[in-house]
Amino acid sequence: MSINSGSEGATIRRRSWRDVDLRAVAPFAALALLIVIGALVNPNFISITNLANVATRSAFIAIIAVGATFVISSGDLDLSVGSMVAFVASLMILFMNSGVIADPGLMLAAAMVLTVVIGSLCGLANGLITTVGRIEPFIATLGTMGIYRGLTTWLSQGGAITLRSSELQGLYRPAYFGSVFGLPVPILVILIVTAIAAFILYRTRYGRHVTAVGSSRDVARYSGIAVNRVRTIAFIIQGLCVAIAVLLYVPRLGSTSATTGILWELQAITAVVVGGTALKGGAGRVWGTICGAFILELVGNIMLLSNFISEYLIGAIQGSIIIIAMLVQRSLTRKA
Amino acid sequence: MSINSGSEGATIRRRSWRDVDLRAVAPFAALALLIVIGALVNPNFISITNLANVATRSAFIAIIAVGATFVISSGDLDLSVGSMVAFVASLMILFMNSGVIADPGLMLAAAMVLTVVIGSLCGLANGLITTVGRIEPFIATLGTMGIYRGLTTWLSQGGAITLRSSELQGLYRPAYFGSVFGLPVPILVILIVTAIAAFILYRTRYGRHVTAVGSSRDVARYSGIAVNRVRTIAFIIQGLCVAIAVLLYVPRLGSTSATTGILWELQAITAVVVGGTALKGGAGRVWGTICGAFILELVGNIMLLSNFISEYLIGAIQGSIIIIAMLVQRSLTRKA
Amino acid sequence: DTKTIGVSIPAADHGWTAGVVYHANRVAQLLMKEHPGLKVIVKTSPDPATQANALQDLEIQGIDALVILPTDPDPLVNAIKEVKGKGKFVSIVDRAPSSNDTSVRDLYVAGNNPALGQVAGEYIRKNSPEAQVVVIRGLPIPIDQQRQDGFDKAIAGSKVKVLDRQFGNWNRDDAFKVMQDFLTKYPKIDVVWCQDDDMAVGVLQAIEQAKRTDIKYVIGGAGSKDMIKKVMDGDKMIPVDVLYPPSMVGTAMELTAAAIYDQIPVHGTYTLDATLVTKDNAKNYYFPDSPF
Amino acid sequence: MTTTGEGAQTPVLSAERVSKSFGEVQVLFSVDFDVMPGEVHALVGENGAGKSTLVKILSGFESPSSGRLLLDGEPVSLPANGDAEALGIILIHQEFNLAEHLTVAESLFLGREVTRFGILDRRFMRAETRRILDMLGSHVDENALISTLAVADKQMVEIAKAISRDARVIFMDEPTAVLSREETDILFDQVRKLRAAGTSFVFVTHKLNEVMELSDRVTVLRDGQWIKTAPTRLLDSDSIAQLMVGRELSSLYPAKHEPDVDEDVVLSVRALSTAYVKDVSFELRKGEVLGFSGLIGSGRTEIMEAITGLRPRLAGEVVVYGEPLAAEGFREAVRRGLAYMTKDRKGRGLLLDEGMTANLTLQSLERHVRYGYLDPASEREAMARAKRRFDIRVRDDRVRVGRMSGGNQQKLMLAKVMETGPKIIIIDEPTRGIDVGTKQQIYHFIAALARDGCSVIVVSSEMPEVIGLCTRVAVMREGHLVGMLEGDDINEQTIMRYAAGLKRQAAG
Ligand SMILES: Nc1ncnc2c1ncn2[C@@H]1O[C@H](COP(=O)(O)OP(=O)(O)OP(=O)(O)O)[C@@H](O)[C@H]1O
Ligand SMILES: Nc1ncnc2c1ncn2[C@@H]1O[C@H](COP(=O)(O)OP(=O)(O)OP(=O)(O)O)[C@@H](O)[C@H]1O
Ligand SMILES: [Mg+2]
Ligand SMILES: [Mg+2]
Repeated sequence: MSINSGSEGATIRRRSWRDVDLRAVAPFAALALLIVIGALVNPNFISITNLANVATRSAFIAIIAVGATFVISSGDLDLSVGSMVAFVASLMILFMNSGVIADPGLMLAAAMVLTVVIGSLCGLANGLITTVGRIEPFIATLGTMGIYRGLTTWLSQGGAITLRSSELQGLYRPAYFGSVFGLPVPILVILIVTAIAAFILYRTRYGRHVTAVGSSRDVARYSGIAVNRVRTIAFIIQGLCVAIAVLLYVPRLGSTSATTGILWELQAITAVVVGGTALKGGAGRVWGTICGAFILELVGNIMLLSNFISEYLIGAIQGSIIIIAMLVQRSLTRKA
Repeated sequence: MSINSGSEGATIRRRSWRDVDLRAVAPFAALALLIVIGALVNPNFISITNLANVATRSAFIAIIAVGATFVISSGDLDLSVGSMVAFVASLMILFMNSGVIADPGLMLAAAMVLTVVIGSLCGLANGLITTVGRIEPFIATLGTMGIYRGLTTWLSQGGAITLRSSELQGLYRPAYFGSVFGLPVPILVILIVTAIAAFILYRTRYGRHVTAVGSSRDVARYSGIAVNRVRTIAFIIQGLCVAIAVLLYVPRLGSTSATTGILWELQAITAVVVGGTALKGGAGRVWGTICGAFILELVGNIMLLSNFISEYLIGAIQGSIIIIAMLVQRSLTRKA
Repeated sequence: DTKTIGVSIPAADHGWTAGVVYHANRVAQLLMKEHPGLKVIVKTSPDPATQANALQDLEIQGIDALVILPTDPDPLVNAIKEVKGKGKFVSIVDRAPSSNDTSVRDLYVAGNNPALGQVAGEYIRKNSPEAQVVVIRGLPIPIDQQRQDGFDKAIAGSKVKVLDRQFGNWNRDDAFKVMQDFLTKYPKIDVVWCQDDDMAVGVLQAIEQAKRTDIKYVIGGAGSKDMIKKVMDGDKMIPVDVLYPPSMVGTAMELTAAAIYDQIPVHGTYTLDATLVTKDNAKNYYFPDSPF
Repeated sequence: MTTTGEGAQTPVLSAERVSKSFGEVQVLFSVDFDVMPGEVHALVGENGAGKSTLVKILSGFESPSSGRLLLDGEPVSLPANGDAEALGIILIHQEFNLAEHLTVAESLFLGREVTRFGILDRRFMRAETRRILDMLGSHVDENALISTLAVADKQMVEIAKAISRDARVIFMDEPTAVLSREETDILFDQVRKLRAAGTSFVFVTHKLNEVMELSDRVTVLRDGQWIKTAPTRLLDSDSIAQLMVGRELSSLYPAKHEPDVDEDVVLSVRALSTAYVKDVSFELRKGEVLGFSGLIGSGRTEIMEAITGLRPRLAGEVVVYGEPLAAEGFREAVRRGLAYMTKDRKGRGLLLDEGMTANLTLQSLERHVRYGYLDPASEREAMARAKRRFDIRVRDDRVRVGRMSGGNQQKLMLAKVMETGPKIIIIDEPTRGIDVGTKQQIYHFIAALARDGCSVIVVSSEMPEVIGLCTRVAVMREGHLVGMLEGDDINEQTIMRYAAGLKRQAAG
């Protein structure tokens, strides 16, 4: 019977485009709102130094959250990232302390390669346990969270692992504290990582498969997609992102301990969700994730800069702000 | 045009019963395995005192996890339970310290009622933010987690809140340390709470609605189920269970601080999942949950009783055991 | 004859507790060598509830004496009383419950938390009487509160001014963030008191990054080998450190062993000083082999 | 093996003595089946006869318990997971198989994306999608998210997906169940074109006129047994129907029962508007069967959902038995005696992971409450009753609903809705995916309801159904009620003219 009239189709197209745009814009709106609030709270807030500080230190969570965007889009969850940071960073420092390579430059390069390899392996382990072992990702990665954290504690004998060679430390320091054309290195790294991730997620076959797998495992399987491979690779990407975060983390304090990265997994997941990616899987929003990570860091920053909040209440306010940010986002989306 | 022949029907029934049984039995098998391991590790392990100890102290997580079974079955998640314990317990002790009621018995009764009310209200808040606010439960309850924890810190002004009246303490002590017909009170409470929960989940209209809402929100809505109400009530049940856990917690330690209940939410969720309930929502297994809580507590107990594990590695081993328990469960289920 | 001592301590979750674990294990080996029949079981727990469980588990193993460094003392009183009620010798280390009497324990070996704050406060009051100070606290638990109280008492009535206090959770990364924000917020800061050497690491990095020169010095606490080294080397930013030695758990274990073997009356309270470590005495407190 | 007399060609794909059991339940008994190059082979049978199962085995989604498959005369074992597509064997699933988060173009190319230098060639894929959709006469936007599509459009996307591949054999499991007549015609044209080019089709349907129209050969299954394979031209609809059900069928539609003009008005809808539907008014009398006809997307479902409170109303009111029905929700409507059966059984109708009983009683649990708890015995009784009343056939009583055959799911859904004992029943697509025998049962059931004093609204895209059942027919077009037909006006031509916008009545 029916043939839709052409104009009808066009209406629908326009409507859905507008819709998509606003939903993607929502986290940025929340971010803008926060910046305005911050500026009102304390004039120092809006200074370049402060904003650069905040952006720089959000690098760890932001980069990890980019990886989490893949895992979450593919319908999984990784709770082990925080302890993975501690574990990978410890191994990196121990390797540098081992002094097997005399030349500092070479040593640093080797350590960085090693870090990337270890990160990927940790991700691989998570992926295999989840997919081949067919264990809910929540539980599987809760298990590996315990394992990575435990191994870190054991490596550090409960204390700190500190980069000993001051020469290496001097060489490595700019990786966190340096800047290129006035842009702090960590911010640069965030941008590069996110751009690559966005490219992979939106412009490659693999990215398409991630969305499909997250949207429906069965559909993906029936379309000839190797579901377990896609999921495992997402975990490996997460591991890689953790490794990159570690590469920035180690030069900052030059040391790790058993408490490094505690609760970072929750922060990363929060960043992803605040950024507009649904925990159910399906659509991932990489740029939104970055925005989410900034929002989280800004909330803490504004709270500290404001003078009227009791230090005891900071956690409560932080919680409220996350909820409010999500409500703002929802109401924006609903209007669309 | 078949009508099943009688014999065919009978065969079928037998098969599917076996099937159902094995899946439900899996966590119990894992538990049995652990007990055997424990007995091998340390002969003291299998003593009644030790097993009673373990069962008793699993009470908090077990009871909270029973509530979590409802929330998870209905397709949600509550990350705030740990800090809710701290918050509710603080208010309870503060009320008892306030001395507004002179008679200790009356005071205790009033405090217990108050606890239950506050717990339910906290659950209600979680439920409303998630359903009416339409925020992903993960984020909504991460927010309230911060809020409850922050309020606790503020109430305790960074220190501890301790039950002052030793008379009240003496009166209240048996609620944790006492026993009825040789059965420690907490174990009794676990059994009663679980039995009631199982009844609600499997034998009432509401329980059926929980399962429906967790399996498919849309189907539930088109079946005339008030989806948001069902979800909110699940959160309230969770709050109630937290309150019951607090009623046992306060007499045990007689004091709370801002660190009370940290990470209990993860433990509760782990207990639920180890017990066989899927995080996706749908079918909840209350008795499995209890079993899961025992498993978690046993792992810690065995580790403590065995003297050959470096204390630095405890976390790692705990993580491994959770993963292994899930693998055992899976393989049992697959064979079915 | 065979005896068993149970040692229950917090899990190594930051530098200081790592030191505790290290010293507990070290002294356990020493004691077992010294007394052939002696078995020392060291157990770590991350939080009060778990530690209460650990106490039960130790008791199951038939201990004769308990040495406990509570993660948080008040919540553990009942659990400790259970052990004490069975007639075991109980030593509490460092963190005292509000009712710290013989009904709870036989021996109390104390680090001095209020003094840790007080010594730091007095040093600031004396050396920079008009200092503007920012404070980075630990976690919101009682020991932290005691240190703050001690500090406040020391500077009360002076011109030393506390600009701000925030929690750094005894964590380097959090301390780094808090310090960055303090530096943004306050154009002039004279002294940072962060009451913990772990957090001092983050604070120093934040100051260095901001290239701020107004900060005269940072006072940490506890006596980690890295910070003691800095004091020894005359680092201008770390002129002193306040001692709060994790080895106190070893002291308690030794006293406890003495009590059950030699029937030496070691009941009562032993309070260790919160010694001010300066360039002159630093080398006495430098243990390069410790993890802390 | 059957021989067709069409020459001694080897079949492209054939099944020899294939049996299939799920656990201990056997659903196929030693079935032979073959597909010749360039033929359209219709596969018919009652609900649950095993058609979908056979088709899944032939396309590699299930493996047979015994028997073997031959491809070009050579025994093969088809790889699972849809990899059989590489061999040119493609299945359009009875239940949709599309990821909700992807767009139409993305779905079409899922699993075989076109890339240039490793980068997705999105422009090409979109253009190609557009081309295929245009070929099918579908105006679905290639950038629309699958989740925003109507059921029929999803089916079109599935078809487009299958047609866009280099297929040797395409299995279509009830592709026309949700399509309009026009869309069906376009689909058939495409099928004929591809057939001419040598592609074979296996076509599962319950619409016997389509079988007659399109197919070259017919195979009939009954209860998992092979009954007959014969060239279509040797058969007619009646004989096929007879082979399917194993008995003679009387007339499909029951006698219409016209209610008196002065019967009470039980439901009256006044100037109701929603986001899409504008200003709809009509009345429903006691004992009446009112049809709603119209093109796909004309807003019939939307108006019904607005009436029952499943969708927000923007204006207007609904009066039930003289009392206004507040817009506050579906539960209130159910309490007042309304029932609504959705057309989307998978997404909105049934809990696919649950058993039959849990689904049946979901909407009417209060009927099974004894002393505050649910009485399993009473639920079992209700299930037994429903199975009898609606002739629900399963071989394993504890089967998950998601594994039941499509038609039996439909019957279960109807049973579930009727459990509330409604007086005003709105049925959206009552016979989607139901075999002729059962269709007849459902039609008689609806007529019986009306005779008993219930009022029924039938929303249907199948014109004969509306014509055969209803005493009045409302026609909708682009969100407006454009005509209310009675008596002799109820015929295919008149309805079509209103639906296509060639004619229109003043709103009544
Ligand atoms: N995975 C499965 N597990 C158990 N039983 C199954 C499974 N899949 C199908 N069945 C059963 O096999 C029988 C045949 O189902 P099938 O879907 O092949 O029927 P159909 O002929 O396609 O019916 P319809 O016309 O209603 O679609 C049904 O009784 C169904 O319940
Ligand atoms: N031009 C349009 N603008 C906005 N929405 C439209 C438009 N055309 C169609 N729709 C959508 O189509 C839906 C109407 O479809 P509905 O399912 O109610 O129709 P139907 O007649 O029942 O068709 P079907 O045969 O698919 O069931 C509305 O929900 C509306 O969102
Ligand atoms: Mg079928
Ligand atoms: Mg419709």
